[in-house]
Amino acid sequence: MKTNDVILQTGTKVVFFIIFLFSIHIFFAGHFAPGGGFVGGLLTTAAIVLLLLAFDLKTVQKALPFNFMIVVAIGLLLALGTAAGSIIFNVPFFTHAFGDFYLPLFGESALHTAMIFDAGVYLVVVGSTITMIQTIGGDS
Amino acid sequence: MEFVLLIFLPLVAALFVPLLYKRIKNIHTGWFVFVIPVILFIYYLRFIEMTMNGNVTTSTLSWIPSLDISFIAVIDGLSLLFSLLITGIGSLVVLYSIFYLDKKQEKLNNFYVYLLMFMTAMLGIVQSDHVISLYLFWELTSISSFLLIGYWFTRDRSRFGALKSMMITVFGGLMMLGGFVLLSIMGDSYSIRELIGNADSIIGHDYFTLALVLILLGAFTKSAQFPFYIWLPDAMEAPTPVSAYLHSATMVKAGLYLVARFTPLFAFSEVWVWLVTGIGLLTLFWGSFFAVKQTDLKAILAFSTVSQLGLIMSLLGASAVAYHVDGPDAIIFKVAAFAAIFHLINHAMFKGSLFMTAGIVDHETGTRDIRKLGGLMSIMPVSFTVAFIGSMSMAGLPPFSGFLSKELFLTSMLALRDFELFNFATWGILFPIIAWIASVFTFVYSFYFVFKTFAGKRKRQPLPKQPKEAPVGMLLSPVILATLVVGIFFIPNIVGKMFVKPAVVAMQFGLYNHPNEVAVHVSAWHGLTPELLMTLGIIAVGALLFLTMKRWQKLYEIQPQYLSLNALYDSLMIFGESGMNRLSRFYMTGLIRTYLIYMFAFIAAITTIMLFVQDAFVVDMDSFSALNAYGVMTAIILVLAVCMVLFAKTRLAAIIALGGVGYSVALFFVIYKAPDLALTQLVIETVSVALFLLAFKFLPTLKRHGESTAFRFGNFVIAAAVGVTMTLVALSAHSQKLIPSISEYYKETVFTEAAGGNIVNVILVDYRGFDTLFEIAVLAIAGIGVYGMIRLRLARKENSDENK
Amino acid sequence: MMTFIWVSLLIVILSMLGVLYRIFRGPSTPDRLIALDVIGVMFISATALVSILFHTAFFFEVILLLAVLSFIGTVSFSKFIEKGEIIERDRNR
Amino acid sequence: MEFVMSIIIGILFMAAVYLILSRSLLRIILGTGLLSHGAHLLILTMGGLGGTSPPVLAEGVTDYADPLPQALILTAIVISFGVTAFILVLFYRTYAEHQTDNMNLMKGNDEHD
Amino acid sequence: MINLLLLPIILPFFFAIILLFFKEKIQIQRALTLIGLVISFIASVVLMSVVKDNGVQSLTLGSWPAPFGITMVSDMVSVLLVTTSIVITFFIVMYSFISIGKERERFYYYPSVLFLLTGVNGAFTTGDIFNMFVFFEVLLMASYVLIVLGGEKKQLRESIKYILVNVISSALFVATIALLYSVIGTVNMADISVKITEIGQPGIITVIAVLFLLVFGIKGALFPLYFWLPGSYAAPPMPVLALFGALLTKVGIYAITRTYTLFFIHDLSVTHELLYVLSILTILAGCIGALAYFDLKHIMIYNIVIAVGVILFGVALMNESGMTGAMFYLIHDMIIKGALFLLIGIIIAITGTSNLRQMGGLMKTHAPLGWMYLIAAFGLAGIPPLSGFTGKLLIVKGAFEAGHVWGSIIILASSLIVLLSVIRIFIYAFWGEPVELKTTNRRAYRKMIIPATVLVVLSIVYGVGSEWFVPYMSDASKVLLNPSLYIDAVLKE
Amino acid sequence: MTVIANTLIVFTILTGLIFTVVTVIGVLRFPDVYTRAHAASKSATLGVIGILLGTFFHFWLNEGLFSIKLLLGILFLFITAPIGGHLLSRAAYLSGVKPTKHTVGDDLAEVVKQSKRD
Repeated sequence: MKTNDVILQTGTKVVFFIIFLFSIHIFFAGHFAPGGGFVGGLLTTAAIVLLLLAFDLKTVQKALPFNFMIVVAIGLLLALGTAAGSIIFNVPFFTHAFGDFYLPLFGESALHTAMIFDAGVYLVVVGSTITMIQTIGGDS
Repeated sequence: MEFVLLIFLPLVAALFVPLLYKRIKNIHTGWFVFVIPVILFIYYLRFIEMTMNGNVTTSTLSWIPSLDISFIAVIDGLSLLFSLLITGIGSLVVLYSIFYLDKKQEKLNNFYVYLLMFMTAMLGIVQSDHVISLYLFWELTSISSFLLIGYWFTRDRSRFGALKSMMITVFGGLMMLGGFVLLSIMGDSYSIRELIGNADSIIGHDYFTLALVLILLGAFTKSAQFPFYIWLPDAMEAPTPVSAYLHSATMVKAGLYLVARFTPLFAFSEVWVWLVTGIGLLTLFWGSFFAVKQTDLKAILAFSTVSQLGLIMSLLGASAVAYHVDGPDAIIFKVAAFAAIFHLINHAMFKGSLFMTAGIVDHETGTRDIRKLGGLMSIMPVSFTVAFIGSMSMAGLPPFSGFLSKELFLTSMLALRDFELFNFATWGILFPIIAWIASVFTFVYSFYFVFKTFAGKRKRQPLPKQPKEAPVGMLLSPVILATLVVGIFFIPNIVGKMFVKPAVVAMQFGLYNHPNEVAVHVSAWHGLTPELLMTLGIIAVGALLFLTMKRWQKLYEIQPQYLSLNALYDSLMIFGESGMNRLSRFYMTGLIRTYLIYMFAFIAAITTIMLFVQDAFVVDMDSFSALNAYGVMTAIILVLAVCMVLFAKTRLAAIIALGGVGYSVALFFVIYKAPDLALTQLVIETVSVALFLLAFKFLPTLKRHGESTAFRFGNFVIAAAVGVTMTLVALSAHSQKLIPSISEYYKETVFTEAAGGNIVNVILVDYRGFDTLFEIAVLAIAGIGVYGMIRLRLARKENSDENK
Repeated sequence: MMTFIWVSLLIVILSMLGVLYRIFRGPSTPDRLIALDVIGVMFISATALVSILFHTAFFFEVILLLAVLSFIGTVSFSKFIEKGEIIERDRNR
Repeated sequence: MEFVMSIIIGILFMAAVYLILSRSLLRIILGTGLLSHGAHLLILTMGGLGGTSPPVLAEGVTDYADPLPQALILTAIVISFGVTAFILVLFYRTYAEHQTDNMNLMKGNDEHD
Repeated sequence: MINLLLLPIILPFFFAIILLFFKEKIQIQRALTLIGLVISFIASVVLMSVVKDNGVQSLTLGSWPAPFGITMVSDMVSVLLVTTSIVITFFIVMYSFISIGKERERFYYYPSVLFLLTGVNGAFTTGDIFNMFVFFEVLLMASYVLIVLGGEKKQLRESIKYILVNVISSALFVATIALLYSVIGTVNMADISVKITEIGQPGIITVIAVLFLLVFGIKGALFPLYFWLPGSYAAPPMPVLALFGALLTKVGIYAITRTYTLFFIHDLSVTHELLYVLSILTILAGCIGALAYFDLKHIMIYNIVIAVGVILFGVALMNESGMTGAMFYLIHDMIIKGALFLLIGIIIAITGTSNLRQMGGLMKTHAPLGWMYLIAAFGLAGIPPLSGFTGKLLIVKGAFEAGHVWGSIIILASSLIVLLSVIRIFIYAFWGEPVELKTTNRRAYRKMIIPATVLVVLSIVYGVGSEWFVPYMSDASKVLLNPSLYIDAVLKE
Repeated sequence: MTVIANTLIVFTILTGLIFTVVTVIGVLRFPDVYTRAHAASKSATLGVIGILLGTFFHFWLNEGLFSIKLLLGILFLFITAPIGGHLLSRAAYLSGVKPTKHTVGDDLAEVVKQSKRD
């Protein structure tokens, strides 16, 4: 029988953002507290899965119009690029740089290239898991 | 001049053959090829002067100098003799082939390429001083003969014969290589002459006899000795010029060459003398005996070749005895060496001519079946004459060259009887007896060959072709050879001086300083010696047997087919195919479970055995941390969950249970202070469960598929073994923490050097970021894979195509 | 104070074990799922208590995460039971 | 505690092997899942279960758990997740093509023709 | 340029990522793949010359001191293997253009190949045992994708077996690393070697050594862990099979070689004796299989198994001849297997079957193919002066020197079986009465035969020009036999 | 101060514990899915919220850590637990699990039958 999922869908709209924000939080926390790119990415995936559960593939595709394979590629490039940046400075691959910078909006803040790398990880995790779920879900 | 390069001349020329064949259609390609051996022959003639003085010349071409591997060509009496035979008979064979092979019907380019390749190979063998290059050329002869025998590759018999000859000769070659390597280790050199120089250190070595046997295997297979001769008759599928070349003068002589070459090194060994002489005589007898059974002209010749090779081999064995004796006794064994070389030359001549006549008969009548032939004498007089000369020489009758060497052979065999070394005395009498019997049969098959073909009456049923005498060109080569056969009878000592004695000096290295010291004088008449009496006996008994042949030839049928060596080879090959197939079928079941059982059983067994054999099983209770209530409780939950996975009836229950296991593991991570892991494990577990639920749409329900109790018990035993092994190993490894971990460093530097606080995360993105980079790559590839697997379905497409 | 927390933790864990019985017992799948949901929730409680015991705030993420995951798990299981497929391609069709 | 853990690891491996050897595709997947759990716990145990505090810098803490095995496990977990997802899809595709999930009927092409 | 030794890993990786952006543009994918491979090849050749001149190169990533960061090490062994892998991949990719089909190309075939190469090169180069695990996973994952891509019935069925076995071996690998870590507390390979030497390889380390042998033996197809291989390898399309045959088992061999020359060298009488026995058994098992089948693919696949045995036999000897021979043979085997699989692929494409009994007389229509095949076959069997000879000679020599008389005789005899099995293909497919062929596209045939021919020519050059390679090979064996060279390069200071 | 704080903490946690125990009893003793779901979704949620609040107070008052995460968690549970309970019950009903015999009325049955007929 055809059922509506109004309760679920309404709840999801709120919950999705909570989870998403939480995942971003976990991602940024990574360097000093438990968390990081993986968990963050997976949690974002979980949020999107929730969307998929509550709505359907087509709606979610409309809401999040990314080609997730490209997201994977971008993530990989980001991660590789961070690592490979050191080639330019002729220091061993993967040498990270960090330091305190003055940024106009945030004031004094610590920046770490490892963060960019972790962002790459995040993107790859999200991209590939969502690709899998989308393709499986879209299989007939 | 670097004459080592000349070895490669035929090979280089071969490169141009296809070109010439394609471009110049009017002239038979053979004419171009003919030039090569002729040039070489003339070139090598120049060295006769040198070798007659007992001198040696070398020429080196390095190949892999760092490994001390190079082509060292040596020209001494032995190699020169062979080189001349190869190029000389080679020229004649090419000449003969020009008329034998039709330029329109045959792929002449292939044929001559193979032939030239073969020529290079043979020259290489006989001139190589370096064992590795010798081996190289040795295998090259196997390959080129494979190609030559399989020249008419659509015929099944050709394919069979080619494969057989290659298998047997390559086998010998490989064993020989092993022997060579052993020698090179023992004598610390690859050069044969240096090895002979180091003979003292080699002889005492443990591997001496092994090396000897291995090298003899090479020689015996190549020279078609018992029991390896079986490839030779089947090799007769090759075009006749090839047979004439390979099986009279060249390939089969390579083994003899090898034995001759290594005589100075191995002669000290008793085993050598026994093996070489014994196998030689056995082959002589065996070949001659079975030659009479054959009905195919070329098969008769093949068996005769086998027997003649055995004869020469036994002479070579006898000649080795010369190293063991001094004084007057030695002379007879030195004569054996002379006889061996001399007979080798004679055999090349008469067998070459015989093969060519057999080819002519085949070519002109269309058949080689001796039962259909007869009475060709009047139609083909020249061929008959040639065949007659050749056969009589083979039978050892005067005034043909074979007589002389045959006499010398009998002399040597008689000498072995009297000789009391290695307990020959008891068995020694067998040597002359076998030699005599074999000679009788040699006589018989020689007559059989020539008279059944040419004499008697024409058979009633017509031959496939109207017989006529062969064209002059085709007759030219056999006639030249036949002339030589007769000629040598009258000038044996000149031949001896020019060719045989220098070769003997090279062969019995160390016994002579100069060829002239070889005190052998060959004469047709040397008094009424036992040898002569034996010859007379041979003629008498042989003639009798030949006349009564029809009556006793049936005796051969007594031997059942399945007892022959050929049957042995065939069954070996069949074993290699269907036997191995059955064997493989037995354990390659195609079921992954079987394979996994092999693997798990092996892993568990070998690890446990090692653990106890190496005394590595240690359980040090002190190293363990105290029991922890939460830990134990989590452990219980985990075990319960695992049991639920095992006994789940529905797939949903199984997945929940698996999730339960995952969560328990996460709990462990919490308990053991790994928050990052706990987080990751939790999320991953959930996403996995979601994936499972997603995939359940496409998956069947959980079924056991009738796993029997025995099946489950088997699984259980293997599983238990693996589980117990892991526990034992884990306990032992944990009890032996011999060196503290490197991870203190991370704790110290994480803040100061890496500007981070979460050590695990910093390890992941910084210290060991490389791992992470490729770990996400794995995830990305998995994504690609899933995508491709689901979206790309060639199978369905195929099916739908078929349905249309 | 700590003793109280210990005891609480023990009670929570015992409660979990109690609910575990329902998982094994069933009788229907939804029964099990409900029990599972309860266990997830209790798990959160246990983690909270543990973090009090250990004086560490690192498990707060775990708590939130468990809440999220337990919800997602519940949703997907119930959708599975209800429809047999948890992600539809286009529900308006 | 390591003793208990070792036994747990043994049990996990045992159950995994038992399931992998069975005939049903689904049970085989379950087996691979258990196998990776076993391996991860093994790393954890081999790193030592001591350490009173998680490997995250905090004031006044000196006795951290060994972080390296944890990092290794994390890598391994993610990898086995990727593999599990792949296997899952592979298995259901196989089921779709072969119309069976009985390994016995997928005898394979070691045909000895 | 201190990062030079990373380039052969990073460049294929980079290009693989870039290819992900061009899913539908096949021409661009092809071009980029080739460009990437060429650049990687140049990098690896430069690296090789650097290694030749300056000895072992090492780099600890992230500027960390050696045992703490991940170290990458390029010694002659690894750089040789890396270069060869790139070359072979290049030709296989060229071959794929014609034979793999548009469909597969659209579904990330080339990225997968490049990822595979990344994993292979990484596994060859890494100096960290856990990082090796990661690279193994990269190459395995890529190989899973390649083996199943296309989703044909047979592919799916065999993929399951392949993946199952590899999942088990991966789990075992992780477990073994854990055990090793427990005992000596490090994962850096040079450091492991130092520490094992420090404690003098007690029993537990020997047990771990055996476990490593088992783990890598599964990947490298050692007896009795090879059973999964023949079936699985026969399933994917030919270029993939060629890639697997040429590269994948070699990674296992490399790993065994590395661990058994760097770590576990203090109890040779147990570990290496075991390796010795297993490699002999591998040879025998391979010989049985090579004779048992009348299927082109299977015959060649079992020849992989035989080669594995021969190479590891050379390694187990632990003397200079044996090791140099093993290195010689390893490279030879990669080239010749690549060539042979491509050639066989052409035969199958022409005849439309892989069953020998249904073939015949190809010599009349496809003579050049026949000659190429024959040369490659003789090369495989180790007929001088072709490529297999030098290696085999040295291995046999090493075995005699080490006193393993029967082992070396078995090696020699196995050459005969190898020869028989491959010549049987020649005799059945090329000789004999011609059978009717399905009409084939001559142009495709000509395009396919080019990469195969080049590989055959390469193998001839490798054999005839052995002299040029000897310095490299002896460098390689020197590093393997003197772990201190490797250790010093990593733990410098 | 500490005493007040501790009292607060103990009180909230105790409340949570009581609800937790009630949940267990409910889940174990109630006769059918729907009643169990009732116990699970309502009292379990209250139980966990109580304990979380206690934890929150503990960290806030005793350790000086005002944890937004915990509050967020409480909020999250507050939103999701009813949704989950609803979904489970509906799933149970639609998958055909029969309610206990003591059930008085089943209004949904008509609707389901109706839509199945369509």
